[in-house]
Amino acid sequence: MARMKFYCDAERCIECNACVTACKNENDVPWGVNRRRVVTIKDGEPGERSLSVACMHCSDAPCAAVCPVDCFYTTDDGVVLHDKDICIGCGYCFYACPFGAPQFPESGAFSSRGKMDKCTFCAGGPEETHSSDEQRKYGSNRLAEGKLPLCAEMCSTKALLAGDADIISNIYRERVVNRGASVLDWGVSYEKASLRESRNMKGKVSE
Amino acid sequence: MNVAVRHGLIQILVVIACLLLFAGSPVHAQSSQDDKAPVSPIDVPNPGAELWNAVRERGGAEPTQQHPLTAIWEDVLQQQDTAAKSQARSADATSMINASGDQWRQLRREQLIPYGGALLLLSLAIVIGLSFVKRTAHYSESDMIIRRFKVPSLVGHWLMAGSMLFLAFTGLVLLFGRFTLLPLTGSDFFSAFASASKEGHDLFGPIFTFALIIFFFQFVSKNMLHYRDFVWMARLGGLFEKKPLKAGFFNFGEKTLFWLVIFFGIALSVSGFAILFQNLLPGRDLMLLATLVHAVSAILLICLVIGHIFMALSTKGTMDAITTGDVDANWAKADHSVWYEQMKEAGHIRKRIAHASDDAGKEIPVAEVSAEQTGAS
Amino acid sequence: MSERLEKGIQALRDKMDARIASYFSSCVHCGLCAEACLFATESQDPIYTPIYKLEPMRKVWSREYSFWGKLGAMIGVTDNVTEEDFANWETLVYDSCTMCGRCSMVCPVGIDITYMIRKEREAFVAAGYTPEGLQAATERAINIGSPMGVTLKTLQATIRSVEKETGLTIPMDVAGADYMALFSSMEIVNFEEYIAGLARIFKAAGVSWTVSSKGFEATNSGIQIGDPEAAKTIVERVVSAAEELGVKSVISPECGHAFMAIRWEGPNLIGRQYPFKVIHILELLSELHENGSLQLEGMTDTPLTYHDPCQISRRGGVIQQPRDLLNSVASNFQEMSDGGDMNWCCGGGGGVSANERADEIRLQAFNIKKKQLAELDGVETIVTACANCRLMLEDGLEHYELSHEVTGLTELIAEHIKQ
Amino acid sequence: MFTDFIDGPFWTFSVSVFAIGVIWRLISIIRLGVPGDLAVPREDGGAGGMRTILSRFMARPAVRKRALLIVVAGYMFHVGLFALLFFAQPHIDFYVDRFGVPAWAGMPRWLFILTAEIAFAGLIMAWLYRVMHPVTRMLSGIGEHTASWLVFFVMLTGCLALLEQYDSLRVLHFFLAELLLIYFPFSSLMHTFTFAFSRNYTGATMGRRGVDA
Repeated sequence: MARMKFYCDAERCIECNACVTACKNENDVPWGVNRRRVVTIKDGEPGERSLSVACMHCSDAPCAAVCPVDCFYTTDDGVVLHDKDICIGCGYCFYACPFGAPQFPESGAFSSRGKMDKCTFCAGGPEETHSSDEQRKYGSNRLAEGKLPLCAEMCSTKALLAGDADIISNIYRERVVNRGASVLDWGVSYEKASLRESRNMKGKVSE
Repeated sequence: MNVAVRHGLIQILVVIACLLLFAGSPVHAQSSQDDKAPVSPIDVPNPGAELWNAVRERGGAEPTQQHPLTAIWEDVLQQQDTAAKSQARSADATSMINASGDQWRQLRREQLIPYGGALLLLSLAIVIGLSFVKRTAHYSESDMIIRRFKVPSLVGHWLMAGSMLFLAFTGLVLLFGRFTLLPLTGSDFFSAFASASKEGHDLFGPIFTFALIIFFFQFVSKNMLHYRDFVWMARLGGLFEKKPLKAGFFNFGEKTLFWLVIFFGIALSVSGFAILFQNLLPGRDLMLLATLVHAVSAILLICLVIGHIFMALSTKGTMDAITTGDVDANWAKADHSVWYEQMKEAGHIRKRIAHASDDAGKEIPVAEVSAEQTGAS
Repeated sequence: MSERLEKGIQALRDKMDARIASYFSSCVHCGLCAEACLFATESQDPIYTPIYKLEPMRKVWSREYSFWGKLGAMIGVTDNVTEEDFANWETLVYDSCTMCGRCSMVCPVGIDITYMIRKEREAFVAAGYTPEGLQAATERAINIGSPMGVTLKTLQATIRSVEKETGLTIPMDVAGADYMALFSSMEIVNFEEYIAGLARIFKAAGVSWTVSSKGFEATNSGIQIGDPEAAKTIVERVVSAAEELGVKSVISPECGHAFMAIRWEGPNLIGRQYPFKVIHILELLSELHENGSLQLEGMTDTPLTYHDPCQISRRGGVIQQPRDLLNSVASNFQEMSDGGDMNWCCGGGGGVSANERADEIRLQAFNIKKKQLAELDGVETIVTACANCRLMLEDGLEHYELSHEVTGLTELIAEHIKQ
Repeated sequence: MFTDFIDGPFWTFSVSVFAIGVIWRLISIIRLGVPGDLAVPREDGGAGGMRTILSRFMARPAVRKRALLIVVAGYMFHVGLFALLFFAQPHIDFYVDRFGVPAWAGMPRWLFILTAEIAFAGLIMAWLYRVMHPVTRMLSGIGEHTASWLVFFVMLTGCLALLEQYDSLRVLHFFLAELLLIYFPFSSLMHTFTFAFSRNYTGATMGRRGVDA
């Protein structure tokens, strides 16, 4: 079975926030909630990098471990989802998540924060696939249609990759190796990427 | 053994036991991490996994075999959130990665829940075991009573006790329910139950704080330490002596309980409000600290209260003090000799009113009283 | 069920009106009335809680006017009022309630407990559960004309003594006078200074007044014990005397319940309005002082305080007048805490003073006056406007070994008449 | 099934019992009548009645001093409950939905929570006072305790359902509120309405005598 992962290439991300917009639009995420966000370091300085961050769909997800009502589950695709009918809005998943992915839908004190919301890898939720309940609570279920999350699909620089971990690992590995090569080079710009191996071209790795 | 002495000692022992248990468990224990079988190991280089590894390494452990690709993240990781920016305005939005959440998770799952649960069960077991020990009444009843607590003090105590018990119950549901109740009841029921517990816990928290403040001011003057208390402490509460030691309104054990309740109560209140108003806290680390302080203080306080309830229920005459406010004069003489003498001097010892019925009944033999009154005239 | 019990229950049933039904429907047993009752606060015994004194009446209400009570009566679980109840509550209703009305002032839902106590006493009379002292006083009031057994001869003797002392004539049976003065027996027997003071003041103010030989007694034991018939007889005596003399106003003396009886209860007892006005002596004095016919002089600097008789201030509405009068003759008048319409009762009103059985609890309750007096700054003189209060204050002060002096307000005013 | 019953026929039943019961109780009080007063009044009785209805909302200093706890607790509970009943947004929404009345402004969420805290603390303290104070302990019967606990559980289930997500919790709250409605006319909870009658009667009598009762 595939394991779905996101990967964001810091070398490519241009902080356009299209992924954020796409996510909000596709899933009708309420105002103030960010299932995905773009973080920029060294803004305006040499070495500026941006990354698009969302739920990483961890294999050993801390959110699931701390949930007092055990509402998290991992799908066959390796997507970490939660059941909003069971969630009580305590916020422990938000504490535990290293990426700050689960979000309170509201920001008041006491119990006014509502149930947690988080990235679903555009895979809906426990409701019946493509039902209106699923759409209302979790957003769209693109995965069931054979599509990838819209954030990655929308990424203009293809910095944000989503999909089977094996495949995006390969893509990424190729990118790393190819980095710094001339785009005029046939093997770089076109399909025969394997050519560079024989040419002994070394990728620019930031070691 | 003198009751009051035993009261104090049990409480002290329970607290020490709590502290030892927690001290014995290394906070940042990573060892158990290794035993855990990964959910689904991925052999291929995996960006998510790499990032994750980086996080783990930053958690304090020695860097394991570092994949070259991880270095990409090092840049990001080293920057942390100092100079980071984001369009998102939610809490901690600029912090890309925060490893403390994972430490918190480990602490919670591997120390707090198992050891805390064990401690609570241990306290219960001690109390249940002690309840089989046969106890003889330490005083004989008389028809003279002394007013020990005024009505506002009683109300203050029970408001705090009632809200504390409710909070303890709902809090334990949230901490342990997933492992104890959930398997029994199923998700649907437990979820509604946990939600109710959480909302109730949130709402009653401030009531506990309010009660704690009132309680503190009502009782603080009686709980100031006295040289008598140091004697009490030095002679181990008279544990090995035949006659009970002198005690004022409260003995050293009771005073210890008071100050521990106040201490844990403040810890619970402060951390509780921090959790309630976490949207106002500057960062996630404080929230994590607050929940830990909250849980640890709560478990220790519950252990104390278990002992306290046991002592109150098992010691003859003690419940009278906190339900009606009046105690038998002989009870006072036996347990609080100094206070008894003071009351005696001030002429505060009075006769039990014969018709004061405890069952709120309307059948009160008025005739006797009036006969008594008219007899004099 | 014995006949007297039946009569008692029937009387309780008959007293039930919208007020009482509303009162019992509203009571949530909050216990605040106990904080206002001097018997409850001073004895610290919950049994003296005012609303608890109405338990027999509440039982009847519950059985006949409340759902659970009716249901319980039907299946036989709600117990009815018993003779034992009457016997037990007799002491509560008569010995430990002065009908001072303090509880009625603090009830958050506005229950007039005093009103109900009066009604309940009527049922106790019907059932024949009344204290001997009060019973005897009522009999004397009906047969002799005064609860203390004061006859016209006694009055005449007192009047002679007053006339000798003051050199003034007390006008007896003068038809067409403006005012007809009433006295309480205690004034005639114990405090003739009051009569003397009255004579001096009226002389100075030029008031045309008289005393009737047929109706001079102001007190009304019938009201205290709760016997409407006796009360009616006593009121009618005064009314017919006043009508015979054709006076414009009747002056109620310095006596609490007398004022209440003649001013507020009287017309309802005899079932018609009077052809004359009823005015309390303090109201009259204040009026005379204000319109200038009574000139006062000299200020005493003795620190003094005023004890409000319950039936005059709280239940009678004469609150400001005594204060105005006092302030015009005394430079150091100090108000007691809770003074005015919330003043604590002397403990002897509502027939308690006539009930020897109640002496112990009454004196215990007097402790509250002791506390009130202790708060004042150097006050050694208590002014009051009720002969009964005066007697009770003196008794209580003696019991607690206090040296305060008690005096009547009218006497004090009489001492300051401008010559 | 259960939900449908609670939210349907049982709701109609309880509201009817409440409305008919309250009106019946009030009429049966008024029907008993009040004897007239022939004494010449100092002041108008009607004005006195109105004055007392209003003035008794404030506790007299004489009793406030002596029984501060129950006075404060009483205020906390009554003011809190009133605000919760009529100005909590979920309740307003409910009234609008059930009775078709136009909506009015509710409390902001933080005030709602604060009010609930105050009402709870007040109710608990008042009940504790009831069982702790010798006077109220003696006076209180099963009726008072039933009323206190019923109100407490209605409030408690209401606050447990604060997340407004679980139908089971909402229905529990609703069900207890219906029980309270049914119990209401048969209990001293009637003081909610009869307090005005009582104060008016007392105030009118005392007002005629010129006393501000």
